[in-house]
Amino acid sequence: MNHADIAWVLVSTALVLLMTPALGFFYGGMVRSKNALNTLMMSFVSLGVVGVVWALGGYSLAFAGGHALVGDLSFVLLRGVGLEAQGTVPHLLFMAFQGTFAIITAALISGAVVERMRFSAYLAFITIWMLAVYAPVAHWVWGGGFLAADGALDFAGGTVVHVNAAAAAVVAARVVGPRKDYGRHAILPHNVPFTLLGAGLLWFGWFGFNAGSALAANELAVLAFVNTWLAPAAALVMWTLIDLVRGGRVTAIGGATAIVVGLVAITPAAGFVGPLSALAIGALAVGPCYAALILRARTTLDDSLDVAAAHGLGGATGAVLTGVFADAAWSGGTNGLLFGNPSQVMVQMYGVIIVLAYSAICTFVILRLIGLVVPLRAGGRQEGVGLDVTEHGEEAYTGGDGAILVSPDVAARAAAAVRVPLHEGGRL
Amino acid sequence: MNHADIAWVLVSTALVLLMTPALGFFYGGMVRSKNALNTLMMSFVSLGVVGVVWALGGYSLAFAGGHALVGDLSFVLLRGVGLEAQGTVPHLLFMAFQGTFAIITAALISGAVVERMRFSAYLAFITIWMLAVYAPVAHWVWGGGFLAADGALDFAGGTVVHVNAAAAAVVAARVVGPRKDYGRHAILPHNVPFTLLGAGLLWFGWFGFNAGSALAANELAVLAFVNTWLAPAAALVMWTLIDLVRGGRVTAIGGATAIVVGLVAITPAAGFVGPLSALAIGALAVGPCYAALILRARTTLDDSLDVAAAHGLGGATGAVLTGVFADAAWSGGTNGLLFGNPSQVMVQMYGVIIVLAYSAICTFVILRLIGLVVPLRAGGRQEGVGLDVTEHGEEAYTGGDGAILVSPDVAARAAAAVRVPLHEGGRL
Amino acid sequence: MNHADIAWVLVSTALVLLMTPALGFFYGGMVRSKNALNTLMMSFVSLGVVGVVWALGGYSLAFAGGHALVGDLSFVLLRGVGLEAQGTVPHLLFMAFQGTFAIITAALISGAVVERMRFSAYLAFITIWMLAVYAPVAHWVWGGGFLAADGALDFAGGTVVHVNAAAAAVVAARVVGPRKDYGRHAILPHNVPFTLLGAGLLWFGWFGFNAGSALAANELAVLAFVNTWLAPAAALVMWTLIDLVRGGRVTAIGGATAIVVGLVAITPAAGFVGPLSALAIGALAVGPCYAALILRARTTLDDSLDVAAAHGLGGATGAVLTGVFADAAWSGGTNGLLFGNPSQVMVQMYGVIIVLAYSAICTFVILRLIGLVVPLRAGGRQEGVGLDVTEHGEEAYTGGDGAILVSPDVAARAAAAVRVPLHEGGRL
Amino acid sequence: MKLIIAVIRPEQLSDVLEALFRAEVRGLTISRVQGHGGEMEHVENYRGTTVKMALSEKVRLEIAVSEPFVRPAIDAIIEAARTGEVGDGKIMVLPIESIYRIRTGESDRDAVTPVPS
Amino acid sequence: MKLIIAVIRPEQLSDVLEALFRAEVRGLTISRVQGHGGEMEHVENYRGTTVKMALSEKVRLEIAVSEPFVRPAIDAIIEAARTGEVGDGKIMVLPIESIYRIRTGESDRDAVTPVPS
Amino acid sequence: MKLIIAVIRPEQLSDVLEALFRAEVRGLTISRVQGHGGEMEHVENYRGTTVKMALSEKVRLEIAVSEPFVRPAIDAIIEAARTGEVGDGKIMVLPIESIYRIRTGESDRDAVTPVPS
Ligand SMILES: Nc1ncnc2c1ncn2[C@@H]1O[C@H](COP(=O)(O)OP(=O)(O)O)[C@@H](O)[C@H]1O
Ligand SMILES: Nc1ncnc2c1ncn2[C@@H]1O[C@H](COP(=O)(O)OP(=O)(O)O)[C@@H](O)[C@H]1O
Ligand SMILES: Nc1ncnc2c1ncn2[C@@H]1O[C@H](COP(=O)(O)OP(=O)(O)O)[C@@H](O)[C@H]1O
Repeated sequence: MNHADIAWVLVSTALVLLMTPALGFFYGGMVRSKNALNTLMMSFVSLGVVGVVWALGGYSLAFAGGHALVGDLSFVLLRGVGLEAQGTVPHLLFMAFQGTFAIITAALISGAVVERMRFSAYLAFITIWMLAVYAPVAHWVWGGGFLAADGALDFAGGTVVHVNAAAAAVVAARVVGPRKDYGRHAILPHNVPFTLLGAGLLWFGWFGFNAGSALAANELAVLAFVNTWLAPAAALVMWTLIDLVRGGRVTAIGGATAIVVGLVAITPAAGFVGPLSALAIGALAVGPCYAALILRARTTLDDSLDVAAAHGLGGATGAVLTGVFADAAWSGGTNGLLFGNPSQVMVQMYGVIIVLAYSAICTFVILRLIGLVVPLRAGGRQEGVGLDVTEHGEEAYTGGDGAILVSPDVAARAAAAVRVPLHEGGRL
Repeated sequence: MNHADIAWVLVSTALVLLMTPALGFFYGGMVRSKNALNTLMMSFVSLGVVGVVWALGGYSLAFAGGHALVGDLSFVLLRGVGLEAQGTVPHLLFMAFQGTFAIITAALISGAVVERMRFSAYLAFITIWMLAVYAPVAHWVWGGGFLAADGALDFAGGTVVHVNAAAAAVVAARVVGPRKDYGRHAILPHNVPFTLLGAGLLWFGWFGFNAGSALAANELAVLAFVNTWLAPAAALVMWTLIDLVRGGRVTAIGGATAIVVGLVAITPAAGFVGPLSALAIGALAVGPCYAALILRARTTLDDSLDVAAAHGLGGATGAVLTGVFADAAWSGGTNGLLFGNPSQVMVQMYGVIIVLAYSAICTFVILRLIGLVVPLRAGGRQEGVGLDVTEHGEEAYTGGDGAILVSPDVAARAAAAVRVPLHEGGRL
Repeated sequence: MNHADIAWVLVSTALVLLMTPALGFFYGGMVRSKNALNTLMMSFVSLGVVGVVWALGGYSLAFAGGHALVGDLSFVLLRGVGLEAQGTVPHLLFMAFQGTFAIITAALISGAVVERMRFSAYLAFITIWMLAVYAPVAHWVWGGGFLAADGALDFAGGTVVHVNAAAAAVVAARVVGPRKDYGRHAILPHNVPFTLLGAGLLWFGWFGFNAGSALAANELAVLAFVNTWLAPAAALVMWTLIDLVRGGRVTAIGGATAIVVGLVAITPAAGFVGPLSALAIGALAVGPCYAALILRARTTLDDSLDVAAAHGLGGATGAVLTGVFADAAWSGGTNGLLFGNPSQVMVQMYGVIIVLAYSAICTFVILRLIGLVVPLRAGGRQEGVGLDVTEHGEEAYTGGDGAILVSPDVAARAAAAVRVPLHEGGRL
Repeated sequence: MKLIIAVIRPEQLSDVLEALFRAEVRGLTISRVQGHGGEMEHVENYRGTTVKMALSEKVRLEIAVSEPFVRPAIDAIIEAARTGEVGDGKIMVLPIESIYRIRTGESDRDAVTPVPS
Repeated sequence: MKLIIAVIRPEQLSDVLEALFRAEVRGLTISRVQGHGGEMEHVENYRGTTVKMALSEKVRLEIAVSEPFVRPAIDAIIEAARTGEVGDGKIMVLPIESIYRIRTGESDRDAVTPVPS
Repeated sequence: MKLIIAVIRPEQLSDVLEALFRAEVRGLTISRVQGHGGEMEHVENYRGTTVKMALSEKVRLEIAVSEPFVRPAIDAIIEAARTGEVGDGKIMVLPIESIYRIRTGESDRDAVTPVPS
């Protein structure tokens, strides 16, 4: 056991935990103000639901036992997960560190269904998805499953986290359907500074995500850390240049997106490539993501906050480029295409495709099953009024105008009345 | 001296310091926009006032000497507080770490008096309260005082910080009196995203609060850390379920509150209980706090941001549950009720009651004394206009409409004129 | 190589990186909402541009070789910057840690030119300034250059970062010219809570800035850390007292400024002085900065967010006070005036003046050169409409009213049309 | 048909709404405005800048009523909005030529008469 | 000259603007308001506080037009703003005594006639 | 009694207020609005979405004045708000039937005459 490694993994776990509120702000700034709380809560609630599900069973399915496809139940209810060392840090800490990854992966998906999905359906979805999709996929790559055995490189979760979430996002956007205004009216971000705040905090937290994945405060962590600094910087520069060339105007939403794209792209590669390669990966990932963002908006796919374009394509590009730039001289491990091992690119693609397919299919099935029990989306009127009021009974920003205090006894009756659809017939 | 432990305590101190701005946003989002700066400043100013008071004398009263009731003056002006080791970290660092706890404890109280207390009275209050209440209480539990001797368990300050602040808050709310609109008009949060931002940053910082209290990057820190992750997660899930059952609507303010309640409840227990117990403590603390929030609003007690319901009841519940769930198998220390030591519950209750009573009585006396010198609350007109303008001479959000630049020489005269009560007679 | 030191420097680097987004919010809250994104982006884009420039060449110019005036090119493209130890941490990590300093220094300058400078001119400026000004100055003090040889003390960059940036800021404000409304209309902060958020996060990050500059998790780091806690606390108290004495109203913008002033002032001194001296330095720095803020607003110098008053004067005062309070009993190094070495004050002043002069002159030349190629400032109409719309094609806060969705093919034509000056003739 | 425009203090809004509802006035539109009148100006400071705020926060109500409701509505507002201090606001009555309910296209009196539920 | 004041649902604004532009109505001023009419109130909860929200978000349009445009403008608004559910809003027509274009000082009809480009 | 409604550029507000105060016009109510007129539209981009912004920020003033002040007020506004470029705004004059001061209940001329201080 090494106190220095413990210190670093403690910090990293806190940093990754912070990424989920950060994601809430990154996403929340981009929706209309009438859905700001709904969007924020989709991230925040994952901190609770997925955290608990992970401790109770998800961790076991992902990391217990050595089967190829899924973990066993030996760590259920944290049995046997104690303070004894695993590597150089306590097992319990490893469990928590991995748990924070699970939380943000679920929250990422919400970007595809904001402003219309019912909150209760979303809660059911992330609970089941965690056990049925995330845990097995994490097992394949990190828990001793078949993708690890096949040699797929995924340092901190480009495939497990980003490709996985993005595949689910696309399917969820299709199954839930587009927002009723989508493509007809302009739907603009209500608070771009929040999106920048989210991007800034995401970057900060991502150092824990990538460099913490070394699970020690060693040279590998340093390499991953510096790459996590350089790739988004390169992505931001590249995005800025494209913006300048295209219209002369460097957008802030674009800047925030560039940071995330750079971070996503370096995630699978962080501990496998040198710093110059990190610059290259950050810059190269921008092209496809930038194009995808523009093209997606012309389709009928209302992947509202572009989970597929930013995380899916970013993650896939990063995974493939890991196969190109991996450099044993830095990592002491596998080489990639540029260093004489062209086959690694294929292995990387294979990993991406498997995860993509599994996640997409399962997501489809899970959503359809939930849809049998409870409607997946809010009604048209609810959508018009905004989900903050209809699903959460609150507004993000109130002036208090026209709010009439309800006395406690009246409140009880009123709470019942609330379920009557809004605007439906009858006078006061 | 151990560099790894130093690294972790450095990080923890920074994290706890961040909690006070975070609290400012948690609180600031819940008031009306005309009092947003006043509420934020009540937290921020504690970073200055309490920090300086702590270094000059508070630390000495809390941690110098071995008397049962209060420390001596041997560390006044930081005499003898240097870089030599105390445990495995320098004494100076220990002093700073404890100082950040003092800062947030004072800031917590402000939640009970926002939107009406005069800022200068508040400044006087936290200065005196720090020396007269916080320092002795910290001494009782952590500085070698009588509560430690009696065997009361308080890992990171459930009693010292939360029960202590909440008792002061209730008394302050009574002495200062309710806001003039309280109970008559609806007083709604002006920016719920700020409250969520605060909750997210509080959780992040709380890892330093609880796991930093191990004062080393060891297994104990890991245990406290993981418990600080699990308890709020369980609280959030429980709160969400209650919200769903009661009205079908999961509120964001509720979610933010649940996180804080879970954090408060695990604070005294963090290093004494196992992870499953942390889940239980988080979930169990929700019941009383949820009920208290609803009941409090029907009383005349304008504990405006519910310091008592969230921190007081959360802290007390956590303290008692520490006596229930404490497990020597995890901590190597004391067992609780469930592990064969039922008397610990009584010791815990005893600690809570002593602190509660002492804090309440002293707060009452301090406020009455200050009230003799300077009015405790702003006038009714000031309250109507909002304390941002009247107490701070600023507005949180300005469009600049109707703002007429005052030329420097005019400014001097204008500054004098300002003390004329607003709206009072006379035409322009 | 020491894992504990690595852990601490990893954390510190992440903390310093976070300071640039934090600065964006500190600045962004103080401008009008029509320029909020422009101001935020001036900070955020530095994360990309300066980060990349630093890795490609800036680091080499600052830290390669032992010349007195500037580094050589041996580290260009990170050649020879690997994972081997430099001190007790990998060289690559040292490079990244220093890079985050470069990023925020460039971003600091933006405070003098917000709301009017063209974004593309700003991009060109920070790129050139980084290589021509920051890198050499860093070399003088930290890279083995002549100021280090002369014995000038600058623990974490009071001169290199703050005086340097402030000198550039004053010149930039003059060359770019004042905002057209400056001195005629009131220009008020649109979101003071953002400014407080920025101040809170800056303080948090500054622990990495100062204590990280020890490059190890040792006693020196602890000293620097605690001083970084105490100095802003003292500054905040002092500022509050002055506000109370002057008008009875403690401003929030003032509080945020006080925190930054205290942080800036302790930066050069952090590892050289004892904690009581830190309190003194924090308190003493307030006087000149407070006065400068008030006087500056009466001049024609539109240093819009007071980079000179807060960072320049704060940094210079701190540098000189370092020469007064430096205490070998704490640092094991040089003594200052109070401890029998009066000449140190002169050395400190000398350092400040050299940097100030060099930075001012170079900034003037760079801006004039850029001005030959591209206009430095936006046109009067653009300034009226706000740079968010004209330079970035976005608004910070949109309600979506009157936004008409442009179909893809139309969009292309529209993008072209956009370059037609706004409001210029012709009917729809 | 008349259009009543009232400018009142924000803190009186709840009371005014209640008074109007009691006077059977059920349709109205409000907005946040800023007013200048006899109120004392106040001074704010932002770093070195001192500004005089010439405007105070107000709420503006716009109420279309048929003749018989004009007087009751005005009385209700004056009653509920008055604090007796400078800055209580003003009420104006303007003539309306015609009025339409968008939902049905009905015009004039019918447009402001609530449909029986 | 008449002043048309319309209160509509925010979500219909795009459609209404388009309809007005098609009706050759080119000048207008809008603001965000809150309205109370026959709409169902909704209840919100903030910790222990329960409130009834008596106001719904609306958009208010103010359009000065010369006589020949009154009818087309009203028809365009009713057409585009109607959803058929309670809360669609109202349109009022008020008399204008005179109107000025600030840029030129022109008054009355000239003030609202677009200059040919 | 007349109601003057003026829509002006936000950046001219300070000048207009000053001009009005100089013209002894002391009571007024303003609000932030958005206008559409002859101004050039501008285009914004949010990720893949391109939008045309048809509205520009304006400020709306509402000033109730007795007859003798109508002309001076209009002149003051036109003078201070004019930049000569498209988008300077409009001024409308509407008839007021009656006006009340809430504080005192006074009506008509008395309601807009400042009490001597
Ligand atoms: N002539 C006016 N035209 C339009 N609004 C006015 C006028 N006079 C006053 N107001 C509005 O009424 C508010 C209060 O008016 P004021 O004259 O200060 O109060 P009082 O009526 O109590 O003397 C002002 O803030 C402004 O919004
Ligand atoms: N008498 C009125 N005066 C001013 N505004 C009104 C009036 N009646 C309704 N409104 C506005 O119209 C909106 C919709 O009116 P409402 O009566 O609910 O709808 P409907 O016309 O469909 O019955 C309200 O929210 C309010 O803004
Ligand atoms: N017919 C109208 N009704 C109401 N407001 C109008 C009308 N025409 C213009 N406006 C307002 O005046 C502003 C400027 O008008 P515009 O016609 O562009 O300027 P100009 O008078 O210089 O030609 C618009 O943004 C709008 O707010």
